[in-house]
Amino acid sequence: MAVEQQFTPETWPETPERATLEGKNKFLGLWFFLGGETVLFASFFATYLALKDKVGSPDDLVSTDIFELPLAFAMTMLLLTSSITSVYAIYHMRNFDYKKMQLWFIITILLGLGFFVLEIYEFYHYTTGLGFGFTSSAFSSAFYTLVGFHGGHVVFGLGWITALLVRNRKRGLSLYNAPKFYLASIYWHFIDVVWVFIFTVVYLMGMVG
Amino acid sequence: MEDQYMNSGNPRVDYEYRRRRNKEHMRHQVISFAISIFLTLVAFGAVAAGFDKWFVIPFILLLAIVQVIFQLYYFMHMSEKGHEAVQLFMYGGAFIGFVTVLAYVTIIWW
Amino acid sequence: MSTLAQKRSFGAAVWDYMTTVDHKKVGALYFGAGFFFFLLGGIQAMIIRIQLAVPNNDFVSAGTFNEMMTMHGTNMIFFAAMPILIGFMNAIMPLQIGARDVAFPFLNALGLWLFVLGGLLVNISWLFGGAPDAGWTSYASLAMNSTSHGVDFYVTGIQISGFGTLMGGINFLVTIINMRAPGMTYMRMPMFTWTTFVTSALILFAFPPLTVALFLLTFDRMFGSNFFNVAAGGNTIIWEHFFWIFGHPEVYILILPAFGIFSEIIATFSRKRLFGYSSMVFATVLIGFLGFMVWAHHMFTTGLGNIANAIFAVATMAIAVPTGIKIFNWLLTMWGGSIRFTTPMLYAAAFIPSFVMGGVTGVMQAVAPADYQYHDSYFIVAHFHYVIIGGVVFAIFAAVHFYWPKLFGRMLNETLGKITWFLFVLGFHLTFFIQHFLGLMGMPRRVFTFLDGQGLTTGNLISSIGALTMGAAVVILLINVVVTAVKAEKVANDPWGDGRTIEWALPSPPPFYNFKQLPLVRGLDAYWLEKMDGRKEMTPAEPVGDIHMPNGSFIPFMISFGFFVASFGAIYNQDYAWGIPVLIIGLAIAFGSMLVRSLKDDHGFHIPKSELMDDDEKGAKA
Amino acid sequence: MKLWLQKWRLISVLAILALVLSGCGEPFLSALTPAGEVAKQQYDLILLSIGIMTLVVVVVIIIFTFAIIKFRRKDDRIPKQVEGSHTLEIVWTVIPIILLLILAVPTVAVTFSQGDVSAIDKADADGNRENLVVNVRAHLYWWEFEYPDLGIVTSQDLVIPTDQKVYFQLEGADVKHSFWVPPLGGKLDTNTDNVNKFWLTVDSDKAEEAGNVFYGKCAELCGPSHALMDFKVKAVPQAEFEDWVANMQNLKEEEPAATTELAQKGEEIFNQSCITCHAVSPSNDTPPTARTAPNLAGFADRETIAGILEHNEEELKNWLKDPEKIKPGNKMTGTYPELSDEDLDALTEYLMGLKVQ
Ligand code: HEA
Ligand code: HEA
Ligand code: HEC
Ligand code: CUA
Ligand SMILES: [Cu+2]
Repeated sequence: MAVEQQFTPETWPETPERATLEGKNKFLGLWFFLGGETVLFASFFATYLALKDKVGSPDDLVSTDIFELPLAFAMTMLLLTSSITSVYAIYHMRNFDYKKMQLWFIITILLGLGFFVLEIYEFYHYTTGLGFGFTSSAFSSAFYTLVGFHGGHVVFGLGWITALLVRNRKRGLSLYNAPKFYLASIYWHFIDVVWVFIFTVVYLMGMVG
Repeated sequence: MEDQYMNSGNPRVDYEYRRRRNKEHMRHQVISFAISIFLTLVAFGAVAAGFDKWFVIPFILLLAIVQVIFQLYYFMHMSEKGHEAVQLFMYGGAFIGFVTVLAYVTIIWW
Repeated sequence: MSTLAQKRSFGAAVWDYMTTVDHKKVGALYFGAGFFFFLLGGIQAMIIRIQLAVPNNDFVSAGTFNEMMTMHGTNMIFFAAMPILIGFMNAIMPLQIGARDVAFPFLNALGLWLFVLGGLLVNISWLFGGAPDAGWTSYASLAMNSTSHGVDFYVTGIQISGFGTLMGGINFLVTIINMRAPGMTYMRMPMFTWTTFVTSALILFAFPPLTVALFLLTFDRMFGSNFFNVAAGGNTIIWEHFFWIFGHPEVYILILPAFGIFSEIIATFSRKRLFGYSSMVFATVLIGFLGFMVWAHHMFTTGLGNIANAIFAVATMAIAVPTGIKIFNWLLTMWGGSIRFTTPMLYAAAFIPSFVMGGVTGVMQAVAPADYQYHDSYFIVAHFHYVIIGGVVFAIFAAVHFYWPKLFGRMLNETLGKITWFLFVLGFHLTFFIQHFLGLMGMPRRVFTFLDGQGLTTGNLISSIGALTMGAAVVILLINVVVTAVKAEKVANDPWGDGRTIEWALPSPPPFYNFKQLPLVRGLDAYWLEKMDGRKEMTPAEPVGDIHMPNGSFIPFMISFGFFVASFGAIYNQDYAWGIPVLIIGLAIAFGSMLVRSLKDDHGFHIPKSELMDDDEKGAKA
Repeated sequence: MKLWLQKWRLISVLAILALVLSGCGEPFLSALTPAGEVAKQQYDLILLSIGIMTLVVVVVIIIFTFAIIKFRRKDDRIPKQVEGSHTLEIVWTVIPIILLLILAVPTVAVTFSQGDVSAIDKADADGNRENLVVNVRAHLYWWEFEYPDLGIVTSQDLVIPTDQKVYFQLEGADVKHSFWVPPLGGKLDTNTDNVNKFWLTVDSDKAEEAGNVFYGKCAELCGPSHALMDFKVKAVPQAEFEDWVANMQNLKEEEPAATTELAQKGEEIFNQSCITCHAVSPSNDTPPTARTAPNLAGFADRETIAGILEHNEEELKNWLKDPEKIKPGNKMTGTYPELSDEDLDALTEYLMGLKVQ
């Protein structure tokens, strides 16, 4: 099945993302990369846990002083929802419904943007509102690094999906771009998975103390 | 090079059947999304309710792990076939990550 | 391919290499750069040994010595040994599994340039006020206390080249899983391919902790965070753990491909199938797995506590078992064989006793209370040079001689090769055997000098003489390479006569598409099987058809260059106002190039069937 | 029979090894001449492991030598392509496991027994600590030793009694260092993050053999002068140690008056330029973080100057003139006004008068 081939919904393969060798390679490559990313984030989590509430002086802020449930909850809901919307996008991709796929990806991007805006607000609030900056203490450095790296992944994911949508806006689905859309969505899910641990370990456990 | 079509997606498989299967999959996805949301609510609820720390922490960690497994297997399609190597390497990463975290909460104690 | 024979201008050749995505050329570039760094590291080793030849020497100053020692370790591990081995993986592994290239040729080139520019970045620090001086381990409290920018170059340079290595690892994994020739099952893969596979998995999981550690140190040194600032709640032990969670697997990243190379060489020159192939595979996987469970044996004296020390001591000892399995399998491969002592085989022969001696001192160090004595003494230096030189460097030298004809179409001179071997092996034992005793006699490592009257004088002199002998050996190797490049006649497919795996069925050097027709693999040592059946070539598994190949690209270089520029911005951001802008410009170049790559379709090109047929007529067999 | 033979061989190999090794190195520096319980146990582990390893290496080399001699290529025959052998594989898996078990058991036992520092806070009925405890603070290129229960501080030269357990609490003041006295025992790091604890003992007879002074080293790279960060351990009999303590405590009460005129001039200079960093009273009243330079109480009795120079007036002047030349990167360089030759004479006279007695 060649990359250049034209398809109809009937001839479109069941797993278009893996229909060509290129696609299969990319598919495995991305997953292995995520295996590495798992270790990467585990390392950030490990650092965070080792430095949680470790500060220089008793006046420095610790986790129970800064986190608030409502904000974390709102961010969580946005990101979780963006995950199911990207599942919808892939569902339509596999059904060779390009328009719907685009639509659901756009919704995904909007939700992701919402998350990102809240995160910026959150950081802004901590730094200027509470005086809890990146350089305040070991704890603050660990917090911003862990959550910030996740935020960086969100930005990269948003950029990636956007670039794909823009680049392919007029081209329709093919075996050349189907794997790309699929991979971007897997990456996006992974960001969501990491967030599940972040809201549990950072925010919820931080509230508990 | 290996342009030959090698995967399960045989074009002759009945189109209607495939659509139905995709739909079925999608239903599972929506269910697992609902479960995700539910687990999240429970976790936030447990913290908001102010239960004892020694109960809440293991509990919400467990919820997180369950949720992540759901997401990996349904949202990220790890339950589909052709994911054997993927599983091997994800488990490998998770295992090494786990060992790392374990070390950092035990032998960096001062 | 006809283009190869065409005379090209020098500029065109450079451009060709700068933009290449061909795994063989990428591999050659890995060697080139790797050997360059090897020579740098070797010269630094010579300076170390000259300084330590006599007590109270002042050949170099204390500060310079620390820079030399740090750069020696860093260059050798990160920019010499590992890249050279990755070069071999690149050049040989796809040929061994019957693939036309790696899975991601573009990423392959990107990995290469990230490594080259990362390595240059670290080494260029000499020109910018001083090289890193906190040891190759760069422990946090000292690294934070270091006043020059050296450590900043270390963290950024290794970070950049680490990304490259990670890409290489993923690339090899996917290649091996998806692109084996028809019939090449996992248990028919040549041993070197297996070790490449396991090594790549180690890279995938070991580099992220290093990445994180480097980020933390970067942030602390350049952006004011407090991970290692004890006064603000920080903890320097975090660095130690991360470094060794990476560092221990790293030493197996070095040794496993070396094991693979020796497996090929010993089987080839013994004319015998590798003894216990399946247990070799099993042992390789087991070493890889155990490699992640033992890192704290580098930290026995850090004060982790008795339980941790005991667990890690016993876990470390366990690695001796799978390694022993391999040693005995090699011995039994030779046993009953018909051994021909070519230069590569001589290295393989020297490897076995040398490596075992290094391995067993490793097990001695695993005895935690005894390690309280060995740790950070010359005993450790002796241990790891025994395993690294006796294992890795011997393997690299062996592979250079072994695969040189395959990659460049000419043999290296055997006489010169044997002289190099003799001097190198002799010098090696002379340099490092005595160091075990120096360590036990109370000589700490990383000392720029030692005082007279402490019983350390004779030993150090002997060691330095040995080091100069090794230097002479390397010079002869260089002469050999130059002489060969000038003359030496061309060789055919299987210049050693005893080739077993399918790369020896290809012409030397292979055409850029490797296989005109993918070969059919009928068992382990596929080419050997064909030869035993009286054939000269592999049986093809497909008819001749168009071959799809990727296009070259300059973007990998640009991406790497962007990071290179960005590093300068980061390093100087606290000294100069231009820091942050330069950082942003660099990142913009890097990510902009990535964007260009993803927006521009690149479908590669096809070599038409007719052209392949033409090649045939010219005598190039595929 | 076979096993017995092997054992016998092992023991004789160990004995020969011990003989050869003890010929190596100087008794005040070498780990191969253990002078205390900790070092002895570690030395025994070293011998045991070298024994096992020698066995392994010898076996490998014998097989190897046979193989390369017997099976070199003589003709063009194609050898039999053997796949492997399960029996052999089991053999060379099980035997190493057994050897490792033999090694692992004492390893774990000694790890726990040497790592046991629970007695450090054991107090007698009066609430006094039963054991001698020394706080070691490692600074960039010098060592400080505080005896918290005796109220005294000293630097560079550690004085301890023989034939009893001495407990150490180690800490790094600036960067990480490592405390190592090879003949007394292995090293332990002085981290900046926490206090590490361990104990050592010195046998009186071995101490005598080594002239009662052992050399200590910094074993963790800490900067340019890491190589020169030596200290000395004076191991003396209990009675002598008690004398020393009493003298030091006396010194705390009344500092020795400078007797000669030159020394008085030296004291003046010292009080102007040096006292901000160097204390001359061995009292531990100043908080640890304020102790930024070696305490010079009892300086005249030091084994060496700055840990490495011979202890005489000339070397002292060399040190005071240009410490940078002697220990690159040290923290004294450039912190005091330039000294004239007269100043040097005066300071030397004064410092060499800082005796304990
Ligand atoms: C290629 C690199 C390489 C390899 C392969 C190894 C292999 C091993 N290493 Fe080594 N090691 C290093 C490179 C390597 N090491 C480096 C660079 C350092 C120092 C880093 C630094 O501080 O700068 C180091 C440091 C180091 C330490 C820390 C010492 C210290 O700083 O205090 C320890 C401690 O346990 C150790 C142990 C081992 C062990 C048990 C093995 C085992 O894998 C060896 C196994 C092999 C054998 C045992 C031989 C063959 C086996 C048989 C013939 C079977 C029978 C054997 C027995 C029953 C014993 N190594
Ligand atoms: C792959 C790894 C590797 C290799 C191959 C080597 C090779 C050598 N190393 Fe080592 N070494 C390390 C890895 C390696 N090393 C590491 C990780 C450290 C620890 C650093 C630290 O503590 O942080 C270390 C530390 C180290 C020390 C201890 C320093 C100290 O603690 O103070 C010493 C001392 O003897 C030493 C010596 C040598 C010697 C003599 C060689 C020789 O084998 C070198 C052989 C090479 C040559 C001889 C090349 C000579 C080149 C020429 C002759 C040039 C010709 C010139 C032109 C054409 C321009 N090395
Ligand atoms: C910054 C404070 C500082 C000042 C001021 C200072 N020193 Fe020092 N001095 C040190 C330090 C730190 C060392 C340890 C150096 C080393 O060994 O690395 C030292 C070491 C010494 C030693 C060797 C100590 C030993 O136990 O062997 C002598 C003697 C000495 N100083 C004398 C002087 C004199 C005399 C002066 C004044 C003229 C002086 N110092 C001023 C910090 C200082
Ligand atoms: Cu202090 Cu080295
Ligand atoms: Cu190790």
